[in-house]
Amino acid sequence: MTASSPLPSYVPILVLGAIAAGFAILTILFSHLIGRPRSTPAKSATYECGMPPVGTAHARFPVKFYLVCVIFILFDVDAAFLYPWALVFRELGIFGLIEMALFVCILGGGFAYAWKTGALDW
Amino acid sequence: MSETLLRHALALSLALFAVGAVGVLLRRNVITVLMCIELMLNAANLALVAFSRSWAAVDGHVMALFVLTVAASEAAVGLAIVIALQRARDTLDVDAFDELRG
Amino acid sequence: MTALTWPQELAIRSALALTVVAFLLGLFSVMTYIERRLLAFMQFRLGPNRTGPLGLFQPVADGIKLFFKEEFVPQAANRWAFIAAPAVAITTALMAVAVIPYGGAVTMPRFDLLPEWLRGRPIPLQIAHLDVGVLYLFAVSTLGVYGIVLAGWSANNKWSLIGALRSSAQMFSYELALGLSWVGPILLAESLRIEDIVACQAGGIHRWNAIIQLPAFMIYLFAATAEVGRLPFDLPEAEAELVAGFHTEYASMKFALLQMAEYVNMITVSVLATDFFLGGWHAPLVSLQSAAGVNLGLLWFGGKTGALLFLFIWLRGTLPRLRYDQLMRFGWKVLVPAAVMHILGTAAVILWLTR
Amino acid sequence: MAETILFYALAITAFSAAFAVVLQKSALGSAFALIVVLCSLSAIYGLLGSPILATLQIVIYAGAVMVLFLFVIMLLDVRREKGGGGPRSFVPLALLFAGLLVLQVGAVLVGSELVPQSAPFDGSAKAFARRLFSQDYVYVFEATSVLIVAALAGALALARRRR
Repeated sequence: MTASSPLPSYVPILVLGAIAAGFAILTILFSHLIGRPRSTPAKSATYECGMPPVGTAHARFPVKFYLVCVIFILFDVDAAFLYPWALVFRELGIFGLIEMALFVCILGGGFAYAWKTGALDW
Repeated sequence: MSETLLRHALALSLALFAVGAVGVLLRRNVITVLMCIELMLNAANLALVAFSRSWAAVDGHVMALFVLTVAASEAAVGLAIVIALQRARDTLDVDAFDELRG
Repeated sequence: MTALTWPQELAIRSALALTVVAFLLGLFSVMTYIERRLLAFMQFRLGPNRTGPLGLFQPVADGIKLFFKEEFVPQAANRWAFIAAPAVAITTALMAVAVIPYGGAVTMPRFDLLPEWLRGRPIPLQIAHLDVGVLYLFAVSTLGVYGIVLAGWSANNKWSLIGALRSSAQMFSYELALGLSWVGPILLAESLRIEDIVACQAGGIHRWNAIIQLPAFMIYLFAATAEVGRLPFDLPEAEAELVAGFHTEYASMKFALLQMAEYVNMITVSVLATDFFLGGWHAPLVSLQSAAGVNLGLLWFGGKTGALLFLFIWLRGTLPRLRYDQLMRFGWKVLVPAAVMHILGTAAVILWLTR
Repeated sequence: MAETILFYALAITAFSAAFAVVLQKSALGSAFALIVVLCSLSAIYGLLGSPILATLQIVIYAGAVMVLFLFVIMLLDVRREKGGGGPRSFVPLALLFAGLLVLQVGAVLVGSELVPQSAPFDGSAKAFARRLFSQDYVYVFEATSVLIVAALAGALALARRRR
């Protein structure tokens, strides 16, 4: 039904994006205008259960988060291939199934390595 | 998409590539250098997509997807190296990493 | 019926987009009330019942209060990032609804007030008919991480940062399972358009993906619950441990926007579950699709979505929170492998059946 | 017409954001500028008739790779680094090199043969998938998985703390 549509299919998305962003900006602006800023040093200090804050929050954090993000990226790429494959796998038939199964098995090897080295344990 | 627009898309790709290259040459922070490399890869992708459109063949898009994959792998390994080096040297300056021995 | 010109088409789409956004925000405020009431009943309390009849005006009161609250940026925060984070969160949350169909088409009534070209025209309740709808959803949901990371990092508060890190790691772990659970329905419909996936499930409950793709549906439910950070997967907030996680330092409307983004995400995943697995606007029995000549599609759609939203609240009222290591282990070692296996298995079965 | 305006708006955004990537003092600022570049490029892909690449660009780049960058920037607390631009003496050399590069690649691009837009172009997801999984790309496709696994193993081995 979009083939006959006179409008490119991405235009409504731009419209929605404009509406969403406009809503967010207007809300923040509006509340900024009517809110009453009465700041004190104690209030604008970092919240740390009422104690005076110690050090900066931008200290280093565990490399674990990096590892899980790496594994995510690589499987994200996997998903990026699975989606187009799902569209045409019937035309490809058994050839396509084997092709994808091989792909997934190789990735599975990497996954098993990550599992074994404990990158998935917290 | 007129031919002029395609030419201008190629020009944009060229400009992005040049900016990325200047960044790689000038910046000292390893992470920024990696980001500039990503910029160059993106410029190449834009050229691939524009040519694909001009030749009315999807092959350019397919190659662009493979470039995306390579970029993801590159970022994963590159940043892992950055982390490892940062541990060893406690700096992110590229010039500190001119030895092969870790 | 004559074809539309592009300004007319644009007008329809914009009106639709505005309606959907307004509806979502309205539903958000109603949901805050319903959730508090239902939770209270599950815990033998009354919940908010003072503002207006049955406490129905509670959301309005909350909204007014939040608007007049003090605008506040902590001194140590990165000012612009701190302000931008809620805007990013709500924008990405609202962008996701663009490609979702909401229950068939609505035929415009033949009022004289309406312009000629609008009278009696069926309007599909979907903002954008994108060729790559499902992939677009996946893309937008991955962008949701930015709002959280930005909010947590910019506040320069340890609670916020730990909350944001946990939250983002949880989000992309489960996003993967979420995205992979959609591949099953795509395999059946052979299309990335969500309207095609719904159309594929027409003709009764035995064709719903919740039945023939039961494992994918289960994976989707787990992953969606974790993705929107609801109990038992609400580790990002974990009031008792993390002082509300990445929005510790937020107040006033900025806090409201973050909260709104969470609720909009919850509504979105419920709507998506309806479209992907519960047959969208199709009735479980073909004979129940229309009554007295009126198509009940919207009613079925709303009923299924409402049931799923109730499920989320029910879970919150019933289950205890998981530990973070349990959460990550479940996501990576159970859901992701199961989803991949399920995809290959489904494909093999389909090929074998259509051989 | 609207398409043309949109294209130039996106192109200008992408280009100025690319400049910001290079010129920003803080790595975090560079990262956000790069995200803007990626998103506008994604929109340009959409204009060039490839919705699937536009979305995949967001999924892989903006959704995953840039999150990794942000994580590492936060992980290493890069804000402490003072390293801005290189030594001044480098700047002319780098600009000269970039100028040469522009000239050379520009010559190739300007001289390139653009087929007139008469041929019908099918950039739909299905056409893309058919080409991607055709016999021509089987080996590349499988090699991709090997590449991914190699990257995964390498990244895990490098980033784990040695004991």
